[in-house]
Amino acid sequence: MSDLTTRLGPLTLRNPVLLASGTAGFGRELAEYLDLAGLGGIIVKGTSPSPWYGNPGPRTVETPSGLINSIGLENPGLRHFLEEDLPWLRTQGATVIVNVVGRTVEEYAAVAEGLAGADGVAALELNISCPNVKAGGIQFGHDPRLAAEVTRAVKAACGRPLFVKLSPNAPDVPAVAEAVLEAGADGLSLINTYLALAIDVARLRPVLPSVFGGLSGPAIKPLALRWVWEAHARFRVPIIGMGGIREWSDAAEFLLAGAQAVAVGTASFTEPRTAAFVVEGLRKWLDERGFATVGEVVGLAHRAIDGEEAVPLGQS
Amino acid sequence: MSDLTTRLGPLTLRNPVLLASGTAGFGRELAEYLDLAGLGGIIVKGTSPSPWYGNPGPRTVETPSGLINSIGLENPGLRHFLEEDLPWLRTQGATVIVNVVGRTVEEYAAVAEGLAGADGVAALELNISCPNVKAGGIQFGHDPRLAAEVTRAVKAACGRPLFVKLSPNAPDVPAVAEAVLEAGADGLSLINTYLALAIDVARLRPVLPSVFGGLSGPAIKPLALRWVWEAHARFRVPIIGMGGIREWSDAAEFLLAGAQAVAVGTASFTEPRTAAFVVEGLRKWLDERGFATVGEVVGLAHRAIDGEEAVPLGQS
Amino acid sequence: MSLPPPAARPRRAPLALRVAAHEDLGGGLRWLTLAAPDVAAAAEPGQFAHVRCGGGLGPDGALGTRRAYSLADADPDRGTVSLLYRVWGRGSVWLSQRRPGEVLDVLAPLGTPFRLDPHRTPVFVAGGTGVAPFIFLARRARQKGLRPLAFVGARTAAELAGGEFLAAAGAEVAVATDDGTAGFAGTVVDLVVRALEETAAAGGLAGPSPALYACGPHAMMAALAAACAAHGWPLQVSLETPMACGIGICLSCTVPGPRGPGFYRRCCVEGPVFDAREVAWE
Amino acid sequence: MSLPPPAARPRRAPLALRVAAHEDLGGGLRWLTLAAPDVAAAAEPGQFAHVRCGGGLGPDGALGTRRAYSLADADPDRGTVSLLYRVWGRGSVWLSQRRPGEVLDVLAPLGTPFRLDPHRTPVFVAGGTGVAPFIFLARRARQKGLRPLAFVGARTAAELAGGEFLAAAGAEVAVATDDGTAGFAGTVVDLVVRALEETAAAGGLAGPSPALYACGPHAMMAALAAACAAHGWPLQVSLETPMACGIGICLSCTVPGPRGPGFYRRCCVEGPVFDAREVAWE
Ligand SMILES: Cc1cc2nc3c(=O)[nH]c(=O)nc-3n(C[C@H](O)[C@H](O)[C@H](O)COP(=O)(O)OP(=O)(O)OC[C@H]3O[C@@H](n4cnc5c(N)ncnc54)[C@H](O)[C@@H]3O)c2cc1C
Ligand SMILES: Cc1cc2nc3c(=O)[nH]c(=O)nc-3n(C[C@H](O)[C@H](O)[C@H](O)COP(=O)(O)OP(=O)(O)OC[C@H]3O[C@@H](n4cnc5c(N)ncnc54)[C@H](O)[C@@H]3O)c2cc1C
Ligand SMILES: Cc1cc2nc3c(=O)[nH]c(=O)nc-3n(C[C@H](O)[C@H](O)[C@H](O)COP(=O)(O)O)c2cc1C
Ligand SMILES: Cc1cc2nc3c(=O)[nH]c(=O)nc-3n(C[C@H](O)[C@H](O)[C@H](O)COP(=O)(O)O)c2cc1C
Ligand code: FES
Ligand code: FES
Repeated sequence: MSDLTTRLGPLTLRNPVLLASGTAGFGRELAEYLDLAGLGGIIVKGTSPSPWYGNPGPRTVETPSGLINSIGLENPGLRHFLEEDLPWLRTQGATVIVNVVGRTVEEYAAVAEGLAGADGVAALELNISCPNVKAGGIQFGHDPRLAAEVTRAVKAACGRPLFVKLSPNAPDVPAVAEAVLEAGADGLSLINTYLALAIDVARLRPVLPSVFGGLSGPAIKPLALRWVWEAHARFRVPIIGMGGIREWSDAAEFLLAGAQAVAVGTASFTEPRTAAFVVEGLRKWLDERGFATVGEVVGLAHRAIDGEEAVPLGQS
Repeated sequence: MSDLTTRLGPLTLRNPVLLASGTAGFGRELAEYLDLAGLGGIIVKGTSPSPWYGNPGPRTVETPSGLINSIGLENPGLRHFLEEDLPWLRTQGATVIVNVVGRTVEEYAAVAEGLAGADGVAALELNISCPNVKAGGIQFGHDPRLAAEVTRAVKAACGRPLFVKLSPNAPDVPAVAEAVLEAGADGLSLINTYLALAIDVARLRPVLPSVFGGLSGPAIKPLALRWVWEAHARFRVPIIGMGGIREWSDAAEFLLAGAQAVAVGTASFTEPRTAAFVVEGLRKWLDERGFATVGEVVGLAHRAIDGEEAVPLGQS
Repeated sequence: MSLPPPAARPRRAPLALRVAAHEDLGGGLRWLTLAAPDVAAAAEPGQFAHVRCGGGLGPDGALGTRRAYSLADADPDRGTVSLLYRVWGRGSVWLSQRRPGEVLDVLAPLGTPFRLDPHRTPVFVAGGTGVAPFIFLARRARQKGLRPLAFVGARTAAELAGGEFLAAAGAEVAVATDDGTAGFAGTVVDLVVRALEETAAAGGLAGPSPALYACGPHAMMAALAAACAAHGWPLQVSLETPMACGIGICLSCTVPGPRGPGFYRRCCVEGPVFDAREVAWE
Repeated sequence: MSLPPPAARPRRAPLALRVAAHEDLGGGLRWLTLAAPDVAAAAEPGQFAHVRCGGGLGPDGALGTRRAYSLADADPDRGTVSLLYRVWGRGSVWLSQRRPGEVLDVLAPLGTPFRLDPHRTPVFVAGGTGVAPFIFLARRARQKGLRPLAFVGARTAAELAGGEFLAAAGAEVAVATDDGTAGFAGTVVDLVVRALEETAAAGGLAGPSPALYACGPHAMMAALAAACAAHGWPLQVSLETPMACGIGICLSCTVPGPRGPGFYRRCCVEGPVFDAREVAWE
């Protein structure tokens, strides 16, 4: 029987399957459909110092094998998380990773500080990549210098394992990755949603009032895998891979490309038990293929082509 | 009855629906399924000064609502095109746009020069964006200065209407757009394929020997629309929009976002008559909605949100 | 890490429900009956089913998200629930092709139901497929000894299907069509407001005062909400918003409250039924 | 611009073909018969059908590309063609669920057929579902007065289905299984080479010299190609490559020739049948 435990630098998870931020709330609803303690963990909805109300609707629109969203990071804020959600998550035995958002470096640091003293926070995921907040997030994710600055501030405020979640819309993704790793990030979360547009042909206007939103779902899986592959090849750091996972084999692709863990996002909307199914599928696959640990498959596809040209066409 | 004619700067097409480069060969095969003269035109396969042989197989892999390809710009070369393909296309009454590729500025210019004297070439599409050629194309598409240089050389060698086809993988797409427009491009073709990866979980290695390929198909439609929207908002130049079009309503989205014409690519693989169906669907739509010309709907979705914030979240 | 055992075990799951019957009602409307004893026993009027159409995100599915349909009826004795829907876009077209015996992937019952006021006469106001939840609600009202009135509007007579179901469920039905091809010529809001005003002028309903329940296009409900506010009639509305998940995890379905964005609530969990005063109608 | 009228009008289109019969042969294999009089009349052995599975790129389809299946038989009298396929991944699983009466979207016939040598004894070598084209080819060979021999290999007896069809079509069949559960224990290449060598040693076949035709896994065909080259036996092979379009427009299916990449040819148009000497086996 394979050992599903996976290590991401300072963070050890009981298995490699997480719930992605913003697609699982704070766990309460999905706990009716699956056992949170049976997953690697939950990355909770982006959490800001005080409550955020999000964007006007419609906030989502379906596209071929994808979903565009413009939620606008609606969340009840840090205090609510600490008082209501975190204690409840602990009763569930869930491993909790907190997705941190802010409009300024100070706001990010404030959330990190608030989490520093809280028991039961396994790691932080720094969201510098949400495309739906105008004043904040996005600039940090696009500018390596700002990304490093916010990373340093958050790491200083809270010493817990820190994963920085990158935006594929950044002009130079590898430069941002390099900057945040140098600034103290323990690993990368790859990838947030792609800037996208849908037009309502009947109403002759964009479907979303925000015009653009972020594309998630199976449509972007091949793009997300590309980033995981490049980041692994280049940095050999812990990676949480995500983008379009709906079956165990999708998760296996991410592991083989170089991720130590994966997160299931949009697929939970259609099948709330997806993450649990992915755990079972991975377990079966590792057993059948005779891999003793998750670590054995992480990045294995790179080794298959060693000697061949490894990253021939990557950006930057 | 609406007038389907569409104007892209110096180029007038009898309707806005083209066949996308590399997905229609040189027209012979699709001519068995549809009437080339009934389309806006055909953009032929990327054509280089001498024959190119392309990449080893497998060259394609299917993904959710998408296709990754790594053909490697296999083509029989300029001379074959001029002697065999162009004359035949003219007998079909097809409007011909030539997709130009090269490994150096000189190679690009050589193709352009060869086309300068040929009758029946309506326009050139400069492919500086194919992700599958290592030595050439890609650098031009990623570097605004090089992109401008090759644009200038091609325009100097052949005065015909020139559309530059951009890569979404470029670090700064708008900068490349601006550079090529300044260098004399008459318009933009948006967009080429997204760098993508698929891993064969059974064989524990990338499906494609080239590791990465380019993602096309409905999966990327929301991403392509975003680029068309931004380019229209920013430059107000003629745009050929493409990416994932399989129905008339997809094409309508591109027109509403700001494209004067569209190209049908991957969808022809499954339904070779797609482009013809899209023409009919657009005709019906324009009629029913009472639009007299294609021009009336180009960019119309921007006007719908005028007063609202127009391009809130675009890259760079 | 040694963690405490989970407090509660998961208990819900998408259901595999067999199509028991599927009827074409004309006018692009269908009546779909599913074998679902547990849902039929548990469901309350106003709740909905979230149906995976076209395979969803599964191996052969292009459609990502489910489609929500109000529970139009529930028969605990037969162990069935029914949906009334319009054949429209991708999801509902796929649904319309399902034949008896086929199995659908359904999350149900979901959402917060209508709260039936036992001391007032239920007055239903429905536009288009908004009639659906009131068939179920009419049945429930009769069981509680109430005598519901139903006002149903549509663009044209052909799209009025559902009225017979309402009547069969025990409601007294009045109809309005925009084009006057059946019943009152005009909007259903005009019809119901006029009817209630006339009754009031005549000295009140022959019974208790009215409680209104509405489901239909946004404009219809906004107009009705204004009228109810003016008359002091209580109004509950069932809202439709895009629902990516239906279970409260995506926040795609939020409805702004009357005091601004701080009062967003999820249509799938806190709704789809809301007190009209708690909704910003603009 | 005044342009000359098009020289030729389009004449081909994807066909809407009704499932006439669909049989489970065991071992994960199916036999699918389609009503297709025109295809049945025009098709040649070695050609294939390109089948849209799961809706393709259409409104409710996730699967983008078609799936290629060799024409396993064609009956011009009944107006049917048949496919023999293994239930495997997304496309073939979807296909396996289609019931008689349903309509499939099919491009056929496509590709370059086998060229049957009228002066030699046809010897078919098939691995797995590679048996498919030889049922049709056996029938055609018999019509031309030839007496085909067929050598069929599989991993195990259960996967050997197709042999009866070959025999019924008029071929003399010998089988090999890797695990020895039926016929010769070993590879089908070993079997056929041994048989032909023995016949040669015994003074030649009782008839004209052999022409080989093969379809199956790459490794099997590479081994056979080597043996044929050594013995001077002519060999035609039917190759399988990923085919995004099937009609020659995508260049995804190219096969390298023996002299390097300059000799890529499209498996869907110039193939799937190639002379083994024109293929780079590595
Ligand atoms: C709580 C809730 C309850 C619902 N109950 C019912 C019900 O009982 N019966 C029912 O038929 N539907 C009901 N709906 C609507 C249903 O969920 C789908 O939206 C509807 O069936 C269309 O889905 P589709 O996939 O066919 O079309 P899509 O392809 O999703 O829709 C195409 C487009 O048409 C628009 N559209 C969808 N329906 C209509 C319409 N009727 N008129 C005008 N535009 C439309 C959509 O906004 C979309 O932009 C309910 C929705 C919610 C949220
Ligand atoms: C010219 C031509 C003729 C063909 N004729 C036939 C035929 O007569 N009968 C038939 O069954 N198939 C035939 N095929 C193969 C067929 O087109 C499909 O590839 C096959 O049905 C698998 O498709 P799928 O969608 O089920 O699996 P996919 O989801 O496309 O495949 C999943 C994965 O399995 C691999 N794979 C597919 N099939 C097999 C297999 N049998 N063994 C091991 N790995 C496999 C694929 O490479 C892919 O990576 C032919 C292919 C070509 C090009
Ligand atoms: C509705 C929605 C809300 C999201 N909210 C957040 C968020 O708050 N913070 C964040 O870092 N990512 C957020 N994401 C991005 C996801 O965590 C994930 O990176 C992305 O959706 C790709 O994974 P998927 O394709 O499996 O959904 C959100 C995604 C969706 C669809
Ligand atoms: C198999 C294949 C080959 C292609 N070859 C070329 C090419 O030679 N030149 C080029 O500019 N674009 C090429 N493209 C890109 C298409 O022209 C188009 O930009 C892209 O596929 C997006 O459109 P689609 O989603 O409709 O296919 C190719 C695409 C595919 C799928
Ligand atoms: S539909 Fe997802 S929260 Fe309501
Ligand atoms: S499959 Fe497209 S060219 Fe052969």
